[in-house]
Amino acid sequence: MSSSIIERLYASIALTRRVEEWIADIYKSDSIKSPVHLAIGQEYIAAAVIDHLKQSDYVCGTYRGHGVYLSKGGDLNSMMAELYGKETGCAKGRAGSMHLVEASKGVIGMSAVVGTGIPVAVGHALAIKQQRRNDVVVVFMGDGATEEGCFSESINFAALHKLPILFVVENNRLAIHEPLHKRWAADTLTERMATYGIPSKRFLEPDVLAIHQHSGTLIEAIRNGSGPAFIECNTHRWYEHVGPHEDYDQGYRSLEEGDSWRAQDVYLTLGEQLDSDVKARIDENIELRIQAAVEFAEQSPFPAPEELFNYVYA
Amino acid sequence: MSSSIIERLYASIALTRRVEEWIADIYKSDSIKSPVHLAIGQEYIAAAVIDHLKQSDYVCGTYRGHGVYLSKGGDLNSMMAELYGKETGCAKGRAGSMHLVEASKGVIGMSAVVGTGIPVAVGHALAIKQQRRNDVVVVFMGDGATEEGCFSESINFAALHKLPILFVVENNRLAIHEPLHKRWAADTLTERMATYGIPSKRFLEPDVLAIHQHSGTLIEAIRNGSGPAFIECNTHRWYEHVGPHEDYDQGYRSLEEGDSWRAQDVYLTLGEQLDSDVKARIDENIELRIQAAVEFAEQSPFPAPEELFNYVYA
Amino acid sequence: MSTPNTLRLIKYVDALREGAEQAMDADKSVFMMGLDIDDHKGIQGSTTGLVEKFGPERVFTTPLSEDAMTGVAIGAAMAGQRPIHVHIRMDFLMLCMNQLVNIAAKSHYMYGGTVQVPLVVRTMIGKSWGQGAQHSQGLHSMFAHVPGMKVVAPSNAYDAKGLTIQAVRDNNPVLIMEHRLLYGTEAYVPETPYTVEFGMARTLRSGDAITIVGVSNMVMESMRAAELLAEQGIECEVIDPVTISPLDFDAIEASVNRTGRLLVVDNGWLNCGFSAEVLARVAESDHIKQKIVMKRIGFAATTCPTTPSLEDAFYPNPKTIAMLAYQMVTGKQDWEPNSESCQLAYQSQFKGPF
Amino acid sequence: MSTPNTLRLIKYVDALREGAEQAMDADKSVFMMGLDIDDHKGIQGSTTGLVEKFGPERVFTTPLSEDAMTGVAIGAAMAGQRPIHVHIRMDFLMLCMNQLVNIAAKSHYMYGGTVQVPLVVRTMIGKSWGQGAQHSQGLHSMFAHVPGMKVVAPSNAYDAKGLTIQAVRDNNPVLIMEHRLLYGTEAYVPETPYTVEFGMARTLRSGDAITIVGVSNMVMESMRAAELLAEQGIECEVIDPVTISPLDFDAIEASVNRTGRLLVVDNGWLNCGFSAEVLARVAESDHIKQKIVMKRIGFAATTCPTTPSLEDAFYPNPKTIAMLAYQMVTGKQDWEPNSESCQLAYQSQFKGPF
Ligand SMILES: Cc1ncc(C[n+]2csc(CCOP(=O)(O)OP(=O)(O)O)c2C)c(N)n1
Ligand SMILES: Cc1ncc(C[n+]2csc(CCOP(=O)(O)OP(=O)(O)O)c2C)c(N)n1
Ligand SMILES: [Mg+2]
Ligand SMILES: [Mg+2]
Repeated sequence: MSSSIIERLYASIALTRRVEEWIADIYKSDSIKSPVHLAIGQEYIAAAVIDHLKQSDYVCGTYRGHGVYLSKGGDLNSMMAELYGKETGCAKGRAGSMHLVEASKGVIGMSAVVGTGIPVAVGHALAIKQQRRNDVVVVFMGDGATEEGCFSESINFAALHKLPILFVVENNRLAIHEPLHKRWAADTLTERMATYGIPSKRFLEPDVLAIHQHSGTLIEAIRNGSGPAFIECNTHRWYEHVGPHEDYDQGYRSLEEGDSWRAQDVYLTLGEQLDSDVKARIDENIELRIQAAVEFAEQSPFPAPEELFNYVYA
Repeated sequence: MSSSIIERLYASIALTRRVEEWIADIYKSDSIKSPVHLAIGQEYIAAAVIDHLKQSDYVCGTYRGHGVYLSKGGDLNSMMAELYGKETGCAKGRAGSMHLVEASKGVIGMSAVVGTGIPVAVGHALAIKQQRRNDVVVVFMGDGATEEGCFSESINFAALHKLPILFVVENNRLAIHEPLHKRWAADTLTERMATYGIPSKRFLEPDVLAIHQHSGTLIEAIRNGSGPAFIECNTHRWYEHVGPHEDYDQGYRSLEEGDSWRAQDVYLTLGEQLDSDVKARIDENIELRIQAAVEFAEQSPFPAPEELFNYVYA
Repeated sequence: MSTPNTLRLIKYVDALREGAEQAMDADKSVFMMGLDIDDHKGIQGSTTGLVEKFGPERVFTTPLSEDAMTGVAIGAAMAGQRPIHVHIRMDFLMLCMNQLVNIAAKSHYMYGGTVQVPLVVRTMIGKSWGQGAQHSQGLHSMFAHVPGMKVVAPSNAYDAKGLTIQAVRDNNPVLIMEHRLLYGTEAYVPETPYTVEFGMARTLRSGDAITIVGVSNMVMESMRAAELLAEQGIECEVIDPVTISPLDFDAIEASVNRTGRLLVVDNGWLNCGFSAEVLARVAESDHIKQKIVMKRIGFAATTCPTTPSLEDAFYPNPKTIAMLAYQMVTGKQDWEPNSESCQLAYQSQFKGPF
Repeated sequence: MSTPNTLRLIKYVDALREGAEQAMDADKSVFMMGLDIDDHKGIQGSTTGLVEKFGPERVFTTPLSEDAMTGVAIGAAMAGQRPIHVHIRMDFLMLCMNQLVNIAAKSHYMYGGTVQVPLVVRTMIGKSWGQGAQHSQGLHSMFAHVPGMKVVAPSNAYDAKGLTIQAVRDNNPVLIMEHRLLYGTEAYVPETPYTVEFGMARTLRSGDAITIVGVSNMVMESMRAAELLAEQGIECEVIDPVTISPLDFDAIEASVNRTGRLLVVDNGWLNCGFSAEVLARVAESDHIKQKIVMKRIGFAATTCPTTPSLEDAFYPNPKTIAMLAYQMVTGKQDWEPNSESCQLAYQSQFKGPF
């Protein structure tokens, strides 16, 4: 594994991790007046897959989308301003954390209605095909989202039309607080996807380099017309479903489980593989960017009330 | 195979076949002022499966539901009156052919919005379980219905809760005029259902006795708490999607395909296995019943216009 | 916009097809998808020939997956395409509500103006011959309720073509509500592409006794009612709003201010619907000083029954419209038009199967 | 129905839970399903403890499959059970529209009275703290539009309990629209089971200057507006319709006939909505001879923005309500209440996360 890959992945994961840790901190001050769904502990999946994308490719995340947005090159300042509800936000303060978007970077607008982004992402893949472009789409979703009918409908359509899209399930085995066994008849999603005739693979461990390599191979094939593919990554959400706290004390899951995932924290393990000065440089740069973004967000103006009626119609 | 089974199956299939042939005839006279979707050629599936049910069991069919209704013991007179829009119809003339119902015989109301009956049938299975009853539900659907998200959602839920329901797909490889290959990414539905951990089996041929036997075994197991099961039966629709005519001249499918299915017409092959006087008695009885039903329907009154507002609320 | 040129008398169904065809000719980002649009029946002829002309990449059927297919159309629209998504019945839109209401209508606003959804949804209302509960609904009010959606309702072939082309050019989600019984009706329609502007009502008949606003095929029924009333010396002003949202309320307001009476004839249920909206706006208007006599008529407040004996009572028709208007104008109930004169030719053109 | 007995001051959220609990105690065919109802947060407390008491067969979470789960609830209802299906946000009902509109609302009629669907759908409107476009919608008008559905909107803890019990006993699909910001509000609520009848509005304050009809939490905002107006010598009659469909129009009509003015404050968009319906009925009424001054206020005709600076302008509030009513009564715009007096305590109780 080349050290530049590890460097890139670390930088991407560290950026999301640190941004979200900052968000958790700031959140307690009530400056962010919008729900935040942190992906702390799960960042490596988006980072690994998105590392293979170019600017004109698309990604679609969910309301838990800071990492997807940042990994794809979404502007940190305008994301932070968006969380603060400022006019300089990526959606001019209309969206908040749950609906990040940055069209110029291929970040499809995210949705807070679970599952709805999946067919929208497939639609982008259809457009790519119709426009004879060389691009691909990667759509990220939770395990819960796969229970929505539109997920099955979307997979079938994408496979039928051999659309250039990679489906990535971040299976943290929770939907809010509900465990998988209360929602899935069988833990066989990947096998099921294979029945659509698309390459389907599951990663039980947070093996970021394996995910990176495999998704690279898939994306390359998709770019060359193979049609869609699917990966499922078991993972773990460190924080509460929504909000800035951990919540192992709430009894719906065990701290032991959390500890075992923390012991494999990709952020740390990758960081350890870097030269300490390389790592320090990356880390410092990240802190500076975040500080600047927070300052930018704080100093930006709120939208003026008179602007309420802007953007209802295009 | 005991001759009484063959007799029963023949009687059931012949009833549906002859009723629908009558309907096709009558339709040309405009007495039936409602769309009719004929299942001619497909009747054997409902007949074979429903043969194992008792009155308190439920069935759910579709807008192509005459056979399901009749095989479950739905009253022929009130079905015919319903097609005529008469007050004596099974839904008092409010429903027409697409929405047959007979609660007292366990015939769940059918729906003209494809796929919608599937979760409703699962709901009946949930009620059975909650009420600690010994009954089962059989839900019939077309291949097209399995493309609706609610199908996947329903299967998952039924399997998760081990509900007493058998899913039966009548795969005539058409949705209206659209062939399977324009709608399914892969012809692997049965394999996909198996991934939910439920017994799943496919019948490529119109082998009515095999379907009968297998569904009998499944229904017995379901009654004993095994949870849901799935079967897919490849079949062929002889008539146009809706209406009283054949339409092989329309070019969307070949007459050869039709001929190969007609050569295996279960109605004929079962009939040939019967003593000719047994068959004659059954046939005669059917003709008399149909004649009586048509007379009943014709002589029944239309709902009075003042009744328009009945049944909006219970 | 463009000047009408050679006019031909063509059917609504053909105008729909021609509008789409010309929109696709003009802009290769326009494509059409929807169940059964490429089969030999071609959505009752309204899509016939398009797959032959434009090929299966631009004209294709879909799986029975209305929810996801709507999302796909939305996504394609966001990525620069201009999809026309066709549904053979409006009732099936209930499966797409989440994508239409929560994504299509909201994206431009929710994403701060950075995203557009130039999506056209074609959808048809069924009527008669036992269409029944689930193939007959006029659900335009639900969509008009949602900011970000536009809803148009062509009542004739001219508008069918012009609104289709305008809808495709619009950068917002536009729902075209068509009516099955109108498919066979004819009007003079220019050969070349043209647009019908949104938010411009059309006054089809002038009069001073009462303003009748009719939606979709209720325009035809209202026009016949107006003829019957004219024989009684009552001159109705008949207004076709053409587009439900945006609504040209100014035209209605001006007319009502003249006639002093308003009857809205809707092609859907009344409660919390378009007909209520029109009455409410009149009631709120600061330009109307007099008390206006107002009524509404539409689908009966029931599920649509299949049997003709009840279905006849479910819908407004020239007789019930005329009698209600007569009563509003004269205060009397002493007149009933004879039933034959209330028959409309276009209604008997339709016969099952669908 | 039953006589209120021991009264306690309890919260709306607890009243909701108590209503369900007592309904389940009384009838073992009642069960509750819905995403997250059995977790430690218990739908903000409104379902807490129920799974412990009634067990996982009668209280269970579902997969994220709103469409099918609604069908499942409908099917169970048809087969003799009485499901309560809970959704944490009304916006998610867009995924269930097909089952609710095409099956639940229609079955009794479509099947000629042979089938009943005693289904209760509990659903909550979110507001503030960045709920935004997809967690804030009041979509009651869409449901009220459809014959066969009932829609109720408790504005206080007493109604929350009584309507819940009545909804469970009703043999039709009933949608309970709750409001997140009301969850913490308190009222005196009887301990034992009781019902609040559908179709009976409640006059919360009497006055002769103007009739204000408020929906859901807009009842609270209207009451404060009325207090502010009283200080100006303007006495408002404030009516809580309690149920949106059926609607007690008689109560509104009688009040409007007295006051001559009507302001409807809706908890949703105006266009083709409930507020339009109320105005339309007044406009149509044969019992009202005078010209009534009528206005509506509700959600701005936009998607709901997350940022507080715009969100504040999106919703009606005591100030905008009072100022509009003042103008309607006096014809003048020369008064503005001070902002502190317009703050409502119940609004600041809510803070993110949801
Ligand atoms: C359609 C819909 N149903 C329910 C919700 C409430 N909800 C928000 S997040 C969530 C859990 C989603 O779980 P998953 O897809 O696994 O994503 P995760 O949060 O674990 O990343 C639920 C049920 C919603 N937002 N949308
Ligand atoms: C939700 C929905 N979409 C589309 C239609 C129009 N439609 C009626 S029947 C049908 C085909 C259904 O095919 P399948 O499920 O295979 O059943 P079959 O008719 O072959 O028995 C379609 C698309 C509908 N009624 N409902
Ligand atoms: Mg999850
Ligand atoms: Mg089929």
